[in-house]
This record gives sequence, C-alpha cells and structure tokens, in this order.
Amino acid sequence: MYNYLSGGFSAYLYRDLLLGIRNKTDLVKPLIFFLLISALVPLAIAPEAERLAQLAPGIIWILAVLATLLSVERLFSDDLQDGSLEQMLLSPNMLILPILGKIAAHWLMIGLPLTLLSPLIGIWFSLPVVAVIPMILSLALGTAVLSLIGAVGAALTLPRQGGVLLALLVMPLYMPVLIFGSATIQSAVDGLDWTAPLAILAAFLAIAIALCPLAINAGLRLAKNG
Amino acid sequence: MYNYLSGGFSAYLYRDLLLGIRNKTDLVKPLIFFLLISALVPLAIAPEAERLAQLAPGIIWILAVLATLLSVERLFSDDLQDGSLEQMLLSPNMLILPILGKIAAHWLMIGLPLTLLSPLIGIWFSLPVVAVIPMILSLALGTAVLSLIGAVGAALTLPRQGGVLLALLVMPLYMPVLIFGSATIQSAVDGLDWTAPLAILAAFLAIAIALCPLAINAGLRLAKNG
Amino acid sequence: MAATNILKIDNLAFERNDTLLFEPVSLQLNSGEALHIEGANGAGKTTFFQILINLLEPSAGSIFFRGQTFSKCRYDYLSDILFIGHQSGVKATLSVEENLRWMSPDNTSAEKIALALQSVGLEHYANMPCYRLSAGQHRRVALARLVTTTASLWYLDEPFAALDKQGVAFIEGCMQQHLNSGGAMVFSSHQDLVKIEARSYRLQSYREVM
Amino acid sequence: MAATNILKIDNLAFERNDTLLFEPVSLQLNSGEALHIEGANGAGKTTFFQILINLLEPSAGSIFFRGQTFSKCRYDYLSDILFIGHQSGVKATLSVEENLRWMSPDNTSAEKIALALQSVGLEHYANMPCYRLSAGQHRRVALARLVTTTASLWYLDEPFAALDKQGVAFIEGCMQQHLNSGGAMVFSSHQDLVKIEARSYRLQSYREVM
Amino acid sequence: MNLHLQWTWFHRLGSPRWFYQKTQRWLPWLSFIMLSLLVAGLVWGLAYAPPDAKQGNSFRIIYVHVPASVVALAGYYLMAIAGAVGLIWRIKLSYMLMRSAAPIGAALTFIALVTGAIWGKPTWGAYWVWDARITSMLILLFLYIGVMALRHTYSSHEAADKASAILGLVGMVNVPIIYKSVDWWQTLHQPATIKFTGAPSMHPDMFMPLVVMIVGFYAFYAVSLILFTRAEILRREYRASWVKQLVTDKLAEK
Ligand code: HEM
Ligand SMILES: Nc1ncnc2c1ncn2[C@@H]1O[C@H](COP(=O)(O)OP(=O)(O)OP(=O)(O)O)[C@@H](O)[C@H]1O
Ligand SMILES: Nc1ncnc2c1ncn2[C@@H]1O[C@H](COP(=O)(O)OP(=O)(O)OP(=O)(O)O)[C@@H](O)[C@H]1O
Ligand SMILES: [Mg+2]
Ligand SMILES: [Mg+2]
Repeated sequence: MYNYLSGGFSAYLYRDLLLGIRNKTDLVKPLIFFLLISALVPLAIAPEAERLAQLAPGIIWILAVLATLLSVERLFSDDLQDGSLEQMLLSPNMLILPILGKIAAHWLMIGLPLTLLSPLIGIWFSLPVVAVIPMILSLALGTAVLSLIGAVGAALTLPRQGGVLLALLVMPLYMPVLIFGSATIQSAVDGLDWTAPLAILAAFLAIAIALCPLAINAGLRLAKNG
Repeated sequence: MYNYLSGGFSAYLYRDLLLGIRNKTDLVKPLIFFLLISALVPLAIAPEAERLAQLAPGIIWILAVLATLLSVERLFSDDLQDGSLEQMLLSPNMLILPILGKIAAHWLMIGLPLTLLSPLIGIWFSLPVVAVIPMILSLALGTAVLSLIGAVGAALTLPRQGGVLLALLVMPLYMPVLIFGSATIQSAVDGLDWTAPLAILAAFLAIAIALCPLAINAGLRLAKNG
Repeated sequence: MAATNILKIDNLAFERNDTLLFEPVSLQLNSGEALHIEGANGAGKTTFFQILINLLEPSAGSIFFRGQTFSKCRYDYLSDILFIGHQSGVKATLSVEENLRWMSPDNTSAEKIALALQSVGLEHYANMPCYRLSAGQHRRVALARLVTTTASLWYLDEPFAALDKQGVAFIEGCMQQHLNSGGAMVFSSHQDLVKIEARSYRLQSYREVM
Repeated sequence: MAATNILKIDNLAFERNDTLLFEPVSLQLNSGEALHIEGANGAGKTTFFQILINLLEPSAGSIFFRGQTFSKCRYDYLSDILFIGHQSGVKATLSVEENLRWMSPDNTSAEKIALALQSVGLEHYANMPCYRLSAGQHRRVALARLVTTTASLWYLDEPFAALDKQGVAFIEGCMQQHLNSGGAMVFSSHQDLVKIEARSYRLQSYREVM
Repeated sequence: MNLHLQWTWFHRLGSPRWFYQKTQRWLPWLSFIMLSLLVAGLVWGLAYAPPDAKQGNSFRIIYVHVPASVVALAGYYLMAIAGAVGLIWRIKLSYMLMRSAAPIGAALTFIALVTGAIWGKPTWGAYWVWDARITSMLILLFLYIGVMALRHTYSSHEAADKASAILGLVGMVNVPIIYKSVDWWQTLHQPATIKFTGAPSMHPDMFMPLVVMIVGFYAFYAVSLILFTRAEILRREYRASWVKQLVTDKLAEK
C-alpha cells in the first residue's frame, strides 16, 4: 500500500517545484531578485570597476547566503500551518527522502538560478573572465550546502518551537562555505590553484547530505510538541 | 460606540509590539541576521581595516534594506490569514492610523534595533568616529522610509505573499533611500557636509508618511480579491 | 418595542469574472429578527457576508441601513456591526484574555471580560496563549465577543463550527438574548438550530454547468 | 467475514506538564467497527488522535495494531492508516485535482480521481486553485481522499466540520461503505450522526479546577 | 447642455467598443506611417549616414538605441497616467491600455539596455558602468516587470488593475528621484567618466535619420499598443453583445 504521500524524493521534489512555479513569471522572479540585490551593491558602495572587481567574489557569495536565508525560512512552516507536515510525518518510509526532495526543490529554485546568473553578475562587477568557471562550480556546490544547512535552521525554528538558540548555532556553519566559496573565485582571479577549495566544498556537500536530513528529521518531529 | 478594534494608532502599535515580543523568533531573527551578515562580510571580502572602512557605509545600508525586506513581508499576511485584517478593515475610522501604528511597530522592531546596533557594526568595520552620528541619524530616518515603502509592497502582494515578488516591487523604490543614506555616511567620512543628504532623507520620510498609507489602504482593500 | 427596519437589501447581485454567483437577493431585516442564510457549500454565503461588511463590492443592487444608503452612513453602520467569520481574528500568540480585550469595545470593564471568559468556559485559560487551545476553544475566544460587544447588528458566518453541544447551546442563548433586547442578526449555519426562531433565506447558486 | 481485532489500546494516558489530560483510555476496535470519540471542547480528542498516529508519545499505556506492539509494526501500521485532522493538508496554491492526486496512493488511476472529485461535488473545480474555494469546498478536497485511499484504518478528526447537509450525508455514506468492506475507523464529531452506527467512547477530561 | 455633451464625449472615449471600432480605421494608416518611417530611417542611418570620426561604424547602433530608450521612458509615463485615469474615473479602457503598455515598455527597455551594453564594449571597454542614466533605465525595467508580475496575484481583473495602477503611480514618483539621486551620487564620488548629455553635437547627416527613427519608434509604439489593447478588449468583453456579433460576422465571412 505504497502511498504517494510517502513517495519520497521525487514526489516532494515535484510538488515543491509546482508550488514554487505556478506560472511563468515565477520562474523569472528569482533571477530578477538576484539582479536587484546585486544592483544594490554598486549603488551603495563604489561603482568604479577595479574596486568592484576586488569585491566581486565576496559579494556574490554574500548574495548566495542572503538569498538562501531569505527563502529557506518557509521551507517547512507553510507545511506546518496547512497540516501537510503532519501528513509527511505520517509517511511509513524514512523521512530522509522527502526532506531531501524538498531541499532539492529549494536549490533548484534558488541556488541554480543564482549559479546560472552569476556570469552576468560577474560582468556587472567586472570580474575577470578566468574566474567565471570556478565561480559557477563553486556556486553550484556551495549553494546546495547552504540549502541543506538552512533547512536544519528552518526545522529548528518552526513557529513557536523555541529553537532560536539552536538556529544561532546553525548559522555560523555558513561561514566555512562562504570562506571556501569566495576563496575558490579569488584563487582563480589571482591565478592560483582553485581546485583545492572547490574540493573542500564538495566534501562539505557530501557531509551535509549525509547529516543534515537526520537533524531535520529530528527537528520536525519536535514541532508538534510546541 | 467607539471600538478598541478601531482604536487607531496606539492600539495597533501596542498590539503588534506585543505580538513581536511574544514571538521571540521574530525579534531575534533580525538581530541574528545583522550580526551574522556583518560577520560574514569581512570573511568574504578583504579584512584589511582601510578597505573595510571604505565599504562600511554601503554595507550598513544594504543590511538595513535587506532586513526590512526580510521582515516586512509578514506585516499584513499574518493578519490576513487569521482574519484580523478583515476586522481591521471593518473599522469605521480611517485606516490610516492603524496602518501607521503597525508600521511604527515594525520600525521599532527592525529599524530602531539596527540603528542602535550600528555603532557596534561601525567599530567592527573601523568606521571613523566622526561618521557615527550621521550614520545613526541617517539610519533612523531612512529605515522608517524603508518600512513605509515596504508596507506598500506587502499590501499589494498580499494575496500571494510572495517574498520574491515583494522584493521585485520594492527594491527599485528602495534605491534612492539607499543612495542618500550611504551618501550621508560617506560625506561625513570624507569631511563633507552631510546634512544635505540627510535633509533629503527627511523629505523622503515626510512624503512617504503622507502618501504610503493611502496606497496601503487601497492595497489592503483589494486583498479579498486574491 | 416597535420593530424598526434595520437592513434592507435590494436586488443585490455579485459577479466574479462575469458570472453571477447567486440569484439576486432582496431582503428585509427588522430589529429583534434573526435571518438564517442557508445554502450548499460554495453557494456564496461567505461572499454575501463580505459584501454586507463592505469588503467586496456588489455588482448591482443596494443596501440600506436604517433607511439610508450605505455610502451615506458608512461610519454609523460600521460602528454598529459585529462580524465573526470562518477566520475568527484570534491572534495565536496572544493570550486568551489579551485577545478578548483587544477585540472588545474600548471601555469594556475587567469584570465584563472575566464574565465573558467564564460564559464560554475559558476562565481557567485566561493566560494561555491561543495556539495551545483546541479548535473549539479557539473558536470560543472569538465568540466571547458576543458578550462584550455593543453592536446592534450581528453577522455570524458559521458561528457553531467546531463547538461542542454545550457551546452551541450557549451561543444560541447569547443570540436569543440579543434578539430580545432589540438587536438583529444575520447568520449562516449548516447545523439545525435548537433554540432560536429565525427566518431562513436560501441563497440560490446561479452556477450554470460549464 | 470474521471480525478481527485491529486496534487495542491499553490504559493509554497522556500528561502535559505533569497533569493528565484525560482519564486513561482502554479500547478495542475490530474490523467493520466505527468508534466515535466524544468529549467537550478541549477534552483531548485531537491530542488522542495525535498519539494514535504517533506524532505525540503517550505517557503511559500501549497501543497494539493487529496484535503487535506499535514499535514492531511501525511500517505496516503507518502504511495502513489514513488521518484527516482539523488542518487538512490541502495546499492552497495547488489546484483541486493536483491536491487530490498528490494525497492519493501512487497508482490511483485518473478515473478514480475524477470519480472522487465528482463524489464530493467538485468536478467543475478541478483546475481551481484551492485558496479560491469556500470553507466547505476546501474541506471536501481533503475528504475526497476517502474515495481514493486504500488504507484500512481511518482516523477522522471532525470530518463533518464546515460541510453542508448533503456533504455530511455523502461522507457518512463513504464511512459506511468502508465499514461494510471490513475497514475500521475512529472519528470525532460534535454533530449527531444520521446513518452510521458507531460505538461511542467519551473522553473524560481529567482537569481538576485550578 | 455643454456639460452634458462633454460627459457623453468622455464616456464614449472610455468605451472599449468605441475604441475598438475607431482603431480599426486608424490601424492601416498608422502601420503604413510606421513602416515607411522605420524603413526610411534605417536605410538612411545604416547605409547613407557618414561613419563617426571616433567610433567608426559602431555608432550606428544609435539608431536603435536612442529611439528605444526615449520611447521606453515615455511609455512608462503613459502607462502610469493610464492607470491613474483608471483609478480616478474608473474607466475600464484606460486600465486595458495600462495593461497593454507594460509588456511593450518592458521590451523596449530591454532593447535599450542590450543595445547600450553592446555599444558600451567598443566605446568604454566595458559592457556596463554604473552611470545615472543606465541605472535608472535598469530600475525602469524592474518597475515594468513588477507591474506585469503583480497581475498574477489577483483573480479579479478590477483588483489586479487597481493594484497595478497603484504600483505604477508609486513608480512614477520614483523614476525621476532615482535619476536625480544616481546622478548626484555619482558626482559625489568621482567626476563621471562618461557622460552623453554633452555628446558631441551631432552632424545633421547623422542626426536627421535619428529623428526619423525616433518618430518611427513612436509610431511602432502606438501600433503595438493599439493591437495589444484590442486583444485585451476582446479577452475581457467576450460577453458583450457587440463582441459576439463581431465573432459571428467574422465566422460568416469565412
Ligand atoms: C546599457 C547601457 C545603456 C543604457 C541603459 C542607455 C540608456 C539610454 C537612455 C535612457 C537614453 C536617454 C534617452 C532620452 O534622453 O530620453 C540614452 C540616450 C543615448 N545613449 Fe545610451 N544607454 C546605454 C549605453 C550607451 C552607450 C554605450 C552609448 C555610446 C557611447 C550611448 C549613447 C547614447 C546617446 C548618444 C544617446 C542620445 C543622446 C542624448 O539624448 O543624451 N548609450 N541611452
Ligand atoms: N477569489 C475567488 N475567485 C474565484 N472564485 C472564488 C473566489 N473566492 C471564492 N470563490 C468561489 O465563490 C463561491 C462561493 O464561495 P463562498 O465562500 O462564498 O461559499 P459559502 O457559501 O460560504 O460556502 P461554505 O458553506 O463552504 O462556507 C465558491 O464556489 C468559490 O469557489
Ligand atoms: N501545546 C500545548 N500545551 C499545553 N496545552 C495544550 C497544548 N496543546 C493543547 N493543549 C490543551 O490540551 C487540551 C486538549 O486539546 P485538544 O485539541 O486535544 O482538544 P479537543 O478535544 O480536540 O477539542 P475540540 O473539540 O475543541 O477540537 C486543551 O485544553 C488544550 O488547551
Ligand atoms: Mg463560507
Ligand atoms: Mg480537536
């Protein structure tokens, strides 16, 4: 009596994508969002090309962190409110797969657009061309890690669960991602070997995929005791 | 038969503050957010003092914009969901006062903490001491404008509660505030006259207080047509 | 007390995307009267209430309150009505008492509030945040307003939803008392009433099969 | 069909902040049987359901499913139950059909989905996003699962809330059919039932006056 | 009497049917003017105008860039004003105009940005600089897109129209402010490296085709606005008897 509700990865991936993308404009929105935020930076800081180029790696990565933070919050809270979290927790199978499905959908809607858009932002910020490929690769891996870590924070801070302190503990985990992510780009700009920091990001991703779903599972099961 | 529900400014100000204080997460999130991001910036960009000092005005203002955006989304959507927006629209009095009350509460919970916290961030970023007073003043005025404009966006996007859609509508409107806000601090750093951009911010505030509540009122009345 | 006309509805129609939702409604409501709006799920009862409280605009027809057109007496009208809908306007993070105080007229005394809480059986829950309440208790918080309100025209959309039998009886009692003291009300309910005598009006759905 | 024991509850108790919520419950449920959980608002019916579906842990007592303790048959148990609670798990931005498909077993045929929608009277709304539905229609989307599900043990917390008379009759029909085909169910409702014969169990609130 | 006349005129103007029938007659003329202007301007500008002393032939992109920019800006004001008229006088037609103006304006803005960026590479050595005019053009694009995106939020036409009109008005206050502020901000930091307001006064041989192209773009704008609006009218008024009549007539013709 296998049930769609418990259908795991692809079922939740598909549903969350559907929820996010109801019409064509929904697809364009994350792109515009990134364009807008990155347009803020030169307006607030200096618009000279060389100065922007120096800042570019860091800024792109800060953008990635911000966008994840901004969006990951509602990953589970909508489901809690309308009762579909309850239904998900009722699944006879391991929750790991549905959770990963939801996170994958989140990444496809936030991390991937940012990754694809990053060359354009690079042009805006006069980033050297050699750094474009490393930037894309580091973003692809790194934003996935950010989604995973963010989901842990989201599960712990589900409304009224009082996990604020735990969330505070989770947030600093973004720092290593940020450091190695911008280091990848910076190394490429400086003509150094950029595969080393990238490899570290890949390792982060492997660890995060293994551990985060467990933490999220535990966090979600607490939500009902609020 | 004057009714508390229609009690206008102070009633809504008081209630929203109470709600914010009850929901500890709501209060702590912006703080986590400020501290986290300002800690991330030196990590992602170069940590040399002079370079950071150059970036400080811009970064503090980008933080203010993002924090407002992050939080203003829920200004009316919670009320819509639990039906209290309906009750507010039923008030026999002008809606302007309750709306301003809610916005004032939002500013007290977001703009004011950021303003008060800004000297700390200034120290982190080695901002010269002369710029501290202009920074505080510009933030105090500017974040209020951001709250007002953000509320217009929140009211218009109410039926969809789209974080990204809201950002899309509101960010272009934020740009002048951002520019004059960081210009105030920058002028002070450069030893120029910083009262001129500050005066412009004050003018923005006056215009926004006069016009935004009208737009919000109209927007809220459309919410039932979602 | 001579029954005075409180509400008069003339050929009220509502269109959504160029389709009439229900057959045009014409109605009269006098003081001391209760009107039970009936209709299947989706007939348009909630929509009808939202037109009455001026959240939606009717496509045609007019509403008179105590003989005046709506636009002439907006202030008087809105300060004399009470509306409780499907979503009851109870704030989950506020306590029961805070919620009731917030939703009651300004000069409601503390005793009145305590009395209202007692009437709906929540006297021991005064300081509990509302998100901890059960579905029925949540609804009772909103309905406690019936005790504290001073409005003379009540609009109640499904007031009995989620209430247990004893709760229903209490609300019916409140309603009867309001009618006796010259108030008027329009309400919808899918359950049969026990105590109140109410004229009923059936909303006829206009929906043609597509 | 010989009635087999499906659910056995032994001295189940639940404490919150060191206070028992209800008197310990002991119960048996056989196939073909319906159990009506009664109790005033706040008696603990919803809490009881959440214990049954393993979202909350009981403070004492045990639950057996087809003779096995819960921990031994977690997978079988969870794949054989259906739960519909106060919040029905309907996604507001998905369309009616998408919601139903999503909440139905994997291999449900398109005809079955169409049939389910027709049974709950939503055949014309298949493509409407659920946030546009009326309260009762919203509830009907969730209840359409009763037609598509293959689970044999149903837990229904207030299934009749917001439904009109005809909707209640239909759901009762569904429930009866499920019983006839050897299923079992536990449900709560404040309304009296018309069609179904159900054993009723009254949750006794344990609350001492504070 | 006089007043009465005025009002009937006003309402006739606001009637979608009146608009639909009138534009039926205008369209061929307008299209003809548009085509001849665009063709003449393009041939003149691309083939006959002399190459620029400094920029060689790359300057010729001006014949697309400048008209697109000019019309995109004007189009925003037209859209916002149409929205305001709709809000104040509740005229359906002006909402329809507003709705149709958004995608056209967005497309023109996009063209202006892309042609500007392409032009920037050979002249400034960078695709993008943060100059007042360019930044405000970018913001304009976002405002257009915002107006378009907002529509999907509401189920009823009227609500969506009102919301878009409010946003359009707020944006209208904003565009000049942004222009001014970016200008001001730029000069604060550094003397602007590139400024095209003081562009070398153009040779008439280059300038005349530009004028022709600008007028041509305006004509193009008018034609597309009319076409979009007519489609919108049919979409929204499909229940009106004159539209039904129109459809049966069209079917009978075939
Ligand atoms: C993405 C980059 C660009 C954007 C968004 C842009 C935008 C604009 C705008 C908004 C106008 C004003 C139309 C009006 O005055 O109403 C304009 C005019 C003009 N642009 Fe650009 N432009 C860009 C790049 C360039 C480049 C690279 C050049 C060549 C050096 C250029 C040359 C001109 C000229 C000559 C005019 C007309 C002169 C004038 O009226 O001031 N633009 N552009
Ligand atoms: N925004 C909307 N757009 C389109 N249709 C809508 C919208 N809101 C409601 N409807 C439709 O209007 C009809 C009436 O809804 P309404 O909520 O008034 O019904 P109701 O009589 O209150 O039903 P119930 O008994 O279920 O509460 C429903 O068919 C619903 O689908
Ligand atoms: N998280 C919580 N903390 C403390 N008390 C709670 C919490 N959740 C529920 N309660 C209390 O537990 C009691 C039982 O609630 P429950 O929702 O189970 O009642 P119910 O029988 O379903 O009532 P109803 O008929 O209104 O749906 C209520 O008195 C409620 O106040
Ligand atoms: Mg209803
Ligand atoms: Mg319950």
